Amino acid sequence: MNPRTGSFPANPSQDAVDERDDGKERLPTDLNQEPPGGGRAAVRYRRSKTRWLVLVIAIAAVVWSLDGTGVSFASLIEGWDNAREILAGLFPPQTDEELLRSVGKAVVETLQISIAALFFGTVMGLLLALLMAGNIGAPKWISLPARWVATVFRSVPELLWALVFVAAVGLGPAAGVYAISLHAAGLLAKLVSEQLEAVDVAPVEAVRLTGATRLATAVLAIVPQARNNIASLVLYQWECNIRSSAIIGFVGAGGIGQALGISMRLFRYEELATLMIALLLLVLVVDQISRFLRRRMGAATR
Amino acid sequence: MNPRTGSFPANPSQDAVDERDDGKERLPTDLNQEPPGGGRAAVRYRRSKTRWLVLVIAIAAVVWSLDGTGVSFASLIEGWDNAREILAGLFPPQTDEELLRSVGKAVVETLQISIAALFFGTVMGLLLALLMAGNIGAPKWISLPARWVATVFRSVPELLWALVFVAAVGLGPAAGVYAISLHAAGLLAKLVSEQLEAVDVAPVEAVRLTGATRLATAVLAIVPQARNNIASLVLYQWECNIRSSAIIGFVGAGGIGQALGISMRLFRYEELATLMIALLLLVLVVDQISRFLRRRMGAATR
Amino acid sequence: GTTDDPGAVNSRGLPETLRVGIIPNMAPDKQSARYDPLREYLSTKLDTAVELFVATDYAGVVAALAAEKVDIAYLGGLTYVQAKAQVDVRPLVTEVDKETGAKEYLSGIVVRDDSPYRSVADVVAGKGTFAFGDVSSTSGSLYPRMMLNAAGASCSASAIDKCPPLSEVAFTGGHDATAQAVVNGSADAGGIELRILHRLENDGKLPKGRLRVVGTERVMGYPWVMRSALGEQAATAITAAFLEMNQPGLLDLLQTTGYQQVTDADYASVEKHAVELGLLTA
Amino acid sequence: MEIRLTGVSVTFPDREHPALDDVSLTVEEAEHVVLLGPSGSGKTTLLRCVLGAVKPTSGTLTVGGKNPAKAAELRAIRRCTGVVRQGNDLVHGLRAQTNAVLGTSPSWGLRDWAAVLRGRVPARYAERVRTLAETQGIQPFLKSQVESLSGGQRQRVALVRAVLPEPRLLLADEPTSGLDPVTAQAAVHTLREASGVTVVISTHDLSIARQFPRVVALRDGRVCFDGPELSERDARDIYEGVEVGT
Amino acid sequence: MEIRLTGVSVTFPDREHPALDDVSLTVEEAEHVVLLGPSGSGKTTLLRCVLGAVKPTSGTLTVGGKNPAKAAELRAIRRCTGVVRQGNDLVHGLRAQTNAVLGTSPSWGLRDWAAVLRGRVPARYAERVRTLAETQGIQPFLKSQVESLSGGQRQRVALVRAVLPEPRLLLADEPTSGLDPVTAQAAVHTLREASGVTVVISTHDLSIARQFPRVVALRDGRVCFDGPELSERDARDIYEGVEVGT
Ligand SMILES: Nc1ncnc2c1ncn2[C@@H]1O[C@H](COP(=O)(O)OP(=O)(O)OP(=O)(O)O)[C@@H](O)[C@H]1O
Ligand SMILES: Nc1ncnc2c1ncn2[C@@H]1O[C@H](COP(=O)(O)OP(=O)(O)OP(=O)(O)O)[C@@H](O)[C@H]1O
Ligand SMILES: [Mg+2]
Ligand SMILES: [Mg+2]
Repeated sequence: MNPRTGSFPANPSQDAVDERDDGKERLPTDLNQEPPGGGRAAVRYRRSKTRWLVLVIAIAAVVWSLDGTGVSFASLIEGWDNAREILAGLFPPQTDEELLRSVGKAVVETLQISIAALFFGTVMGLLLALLMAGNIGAPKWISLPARWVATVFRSVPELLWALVFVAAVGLGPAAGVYAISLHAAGLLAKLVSEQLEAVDVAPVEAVRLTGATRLATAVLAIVPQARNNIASLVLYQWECNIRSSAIIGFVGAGGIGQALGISMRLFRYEELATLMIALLLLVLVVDQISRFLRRRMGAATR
Repeated sequence: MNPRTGSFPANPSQDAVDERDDGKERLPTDLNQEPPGGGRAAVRYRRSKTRWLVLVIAIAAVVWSLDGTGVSFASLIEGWDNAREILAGLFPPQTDEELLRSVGKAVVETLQISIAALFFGTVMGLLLALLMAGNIGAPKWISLPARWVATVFRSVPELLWALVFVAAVGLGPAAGVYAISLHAAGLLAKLVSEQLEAVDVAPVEAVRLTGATRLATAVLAIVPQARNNIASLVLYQWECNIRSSAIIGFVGAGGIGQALGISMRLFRYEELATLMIALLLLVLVVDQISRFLRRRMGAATR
Repeated sequence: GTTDDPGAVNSRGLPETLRVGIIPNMAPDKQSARYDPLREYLSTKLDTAVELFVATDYAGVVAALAAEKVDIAYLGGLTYVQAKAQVDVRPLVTEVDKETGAKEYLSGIVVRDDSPYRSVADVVAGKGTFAFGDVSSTSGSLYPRMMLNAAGASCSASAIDKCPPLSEVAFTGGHDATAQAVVNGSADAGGIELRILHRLENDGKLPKGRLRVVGTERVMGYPWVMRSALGEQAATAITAAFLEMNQPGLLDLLQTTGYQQVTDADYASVEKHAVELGLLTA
Repeated sequence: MEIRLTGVSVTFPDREHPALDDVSLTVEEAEHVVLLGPSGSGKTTLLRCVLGAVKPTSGTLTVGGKNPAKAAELRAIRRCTGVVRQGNDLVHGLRAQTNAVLGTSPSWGLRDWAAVLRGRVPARYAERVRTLAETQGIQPFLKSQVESLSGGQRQRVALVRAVLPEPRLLLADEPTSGLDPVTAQAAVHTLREASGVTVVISTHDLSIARQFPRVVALRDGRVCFDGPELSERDARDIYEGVEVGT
Repeated sequence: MEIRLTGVSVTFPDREHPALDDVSLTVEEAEHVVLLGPSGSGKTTLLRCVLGAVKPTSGTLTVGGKNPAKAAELRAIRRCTGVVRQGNDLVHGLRAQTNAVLGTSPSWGLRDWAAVLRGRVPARYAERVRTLAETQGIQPFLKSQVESLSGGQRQRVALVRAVLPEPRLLLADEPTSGLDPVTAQAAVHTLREASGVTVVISTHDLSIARQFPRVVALRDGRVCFDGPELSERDARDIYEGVEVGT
């Protein structure tokens, strides 16, 4: 009665090399097989040794970093008064009508930038994710470059992308949209590909055993299982885009970001507070929409 | 023989209100029950209506945004020359020894900042995630504030957090660590709580039916299933921290961020290129470590 | 760490550790921006430990000054008056500009060489788009704004991003971005620090003569400021340290030929304009 | 603990026919009952109702005098119940032995928790886990990850998990499915042995049903047979949809 | 398609005993074989080997003359094989009918894809899906999400999925587990009916095993019985670990 019997390798990417079209002969590498002669004791030992090694390295790294950056709670407590002063400077947030009107305009602009960037970012990001995910099994000469492209997209800071696009299309929201799109594509590609890799392996094996092609397996067995999680990541990326646009605004892309940058540089803390509240509300609303859709999808998957 | 029989509500948070300690009587709300008298046709109709509505709203939003931000491929192609000029300015990346040495130092500093921030961010973020996740079922008066705190942490831009901490502890890497920690905690809380909510519901129901408390169910049934995904999110956050530290370099936090900022201010594009390559390599290495650990964990969960 | 007791002073009235904040606006070209020679110089000269923080944004340094986490800092004229509004600071010295040979340097309004505009008045009359640099830049924001107003525009004090009759104003975040914006036509004119413009041209980042200067204004140089709380003794010592600086290598690093003393009065006009134009909420 | 259902109905949304249709049924304290019925007749739904995992659309239900619709009482019911769910409900990522002791969590102390989190069996259960595992024949696999067990091996881990806390009510949904006849017999023996405990199991295996003193059969969500003994004839009627006993 | 195993062994890491131990076995084209054996004896592992989901540690294996260790040949083998895996292998998030047609994907055209992605059944399979679903009694649930089906209903969807593409080799791992006797009989009938097709199923149900012309029994990964008929006595020996036939 119990299911998932023939346990599949826990890391699906291990099995993805299973069937290839590229002509070369490859053995289906099932993780189960890996140390073909390896006895029980040897494997145990190797595993627990690695686990300890990782742990020791991790602890050493944390200690080294805490020491190197001079982090200390004493200084934090000591400096609390100064921080409180800054935070107190935020109150009361400014609420005159003119400001509110311009904040409203900035919010609309930010929304537009974030949605447009979400559109492009999602299209590119999902494509990259499909190419990258190990269990979908695109050939290595496609999946590796896709991985690189995604890494470049997300590791170049949005600010620098913005600079490039300002040069290309001039100042204004469009430059921001392109910059955030690339960044978003890189981020989504990474997270979505990991979601794809985390689906239950039994149905994937079942579909693959019917002789389905790699693409068919992806569309029929992997994507339907990951669908809800992907949707929620896309909505999360929307939130990230809103925050990115706040950073990019500093270089003249408009929206709340630009207003925030101006207020910050002119030390108008009360205005800053109003803008931050606007940003917070925006993120909260997106978060709520995301929760609402998650709940709906939970009930209404096809 | 087939499993997962009594299908559980697809959105686990629906079931989490199942058992509460707060004294009030609540009915176990199983999604199955929801429209208690609702016939088949009614439900179908409502579902597909909502789906269409969401689709129409989404398309309208995208069109409105593309229009509002003035995005156009024509301008992108037209501006290609300008962009190429900027990109060409990046080549050849500067490689004199002195620079490389100082880049090396910056890389080390960035690593320290990102690891220290990861440490604090993970501790806070995982705690918030446990309180927030619907299927873990912390009482509403805890989970709601936790959700708010996480939203504030992540929606205030790192730059502003940095400003607050500069006031508290002065310029230097420590301020950067605190700022990134808060931001990281907010991001991790959101992503990890969603991973917790996405685990297979059958084992969770099984453990809950043994009369286990909510905390016990979380520790015994939810966390073990999500463990690998959580670990990979933490490693992803490490990558994000490295990128964040590039943004808040302005607080004089040192590291690649500061060097990037200086190069940008002084228009040294070739130097900028070297730094960006260093950043890229750093992210690539973290990505590889993450993939390595994911694979290991796949094989060696307890 | 930065946690040393700020109250502790040595025999010469200087803190045990002097914390110095720098925003790089100028640095020699061949060498990456490391100000270690400056730190060493100040340390020997003042006989105290010196901690150096290089930040790339004014906001952080001003916040640190205000929170008494930094003792002396190198700021722009406008940032100085902004800082003054939050914490008691005083200017000590400014560098001699290589171009003007004086304490002042030049801020200018530029257009593309093929533009019909010949003067700032033309720019205003043209009602086009205008690019400022960083909002809190003296030469990239405050003075260009002043020049525009002098030529008949009415840059508003309340809404920073409105300058009628100009149709649109943008903040590019930096001088090079302003130059870029004007060159690639996304702005019809822009305000920029001229010595930076010239350096861009010398470095080949911009074709020489591609931008035409249609108006200039002299701006009081970037001051080194000190928290007044450190006391007269410290001010004297630090001022002397800068005035006595004569090592060619170090002066080269700081892109100057020497330093001259300044007082708060030198920045009175900056402050006045800043208040008028809404860049300083007094 | 006795179970009392009065006119319980469950209708799932999107479904035309109710999964349970006006079911009234009493199982007395310490009684052993087997549920029969064709696939889809509502056996699983009935068992899940008893533990509050499905809420009746109408009708009332008490377990040991307590009402599973009330949160506090539901907790109490679950505490003294052992359950084998139909399907894959072991926690992946943990060892078989950890899964086996999961049901005892309400009575763990700090030391027990520490042991479990390190993948060990708390000392006070060690002996009993060993004995139960030996009767079920899964002793050699206790330290393995559950993902690597065969279907029947997992089923037996789930059975051990249900029985280990010595519950006063045992609900087992097809506990012998996937087990070979000998192993299945051992499982049934473990269940039947629990004297003084109320036991309700569902099964499709008539030879197992015959070992229980009371048989309740469902068909289309209604009780269509309730008696001490099941003749060949009755069995055929149950599955073939003929009015039983005609 | 005939299956030939020669000295096939499979040892999983972390396990002392091999799951398959030097198994040599030939199943001829169009032969119908049932696999018996106690839980954990290697039935599932054997079936997974045939389709290349587990690689033998040693020994050789061909299916229809092709070697599943070679990627291209493995694809060819899988194309003409229908399989019922043990356990939960339906794709959640899709309807029962979509799951039922998944096995035919290698021969879909654009229109078929479009239909499937909208949750429909491609026209050319509609008739056959309807007939098969009716024989298995799951016709009313075809449009439901698989998550909402009962255990036995899912099992039957998996069976329909395996049979629908009219494969030349049918492998079914405990296809009747979770099914009541009548439904199980319908499932067996569907499998036995496939004349000209090589059929290998595993089961724990002796009454089903007796309907097959050849019985192969495994014990501890070794073949311990291979013959046309299974006596009461042999069956007991298989499960009780006595040398069969003594
Ligand atoms: N979550 C659900 N949503 C909708 N329908 C459901 C759900 N769970 C069960 N059903 C339906 O209710 C009916 C009874 O299901 P149940 O699981 O109780 O049957 P069962 O007697 O246990 O069958 P089996 O012997 O196959 O396990 C079935 O028709 C099933 O499809
Ligand atoms: N992925 C795996 N890793 C380690 N051991 C495994 C794995 N899969 C199966 N085994 C072990 O191999 C042996 C044979 O398993 P298999 O699933 O083939 O048994 P089975 O005959 O199908 O049993 P059942 O009737 O219970 O389904 C068992 O002892 C099992 O624990
Ligand atoms: Mg059932
Ligand atoms: Mg099996």
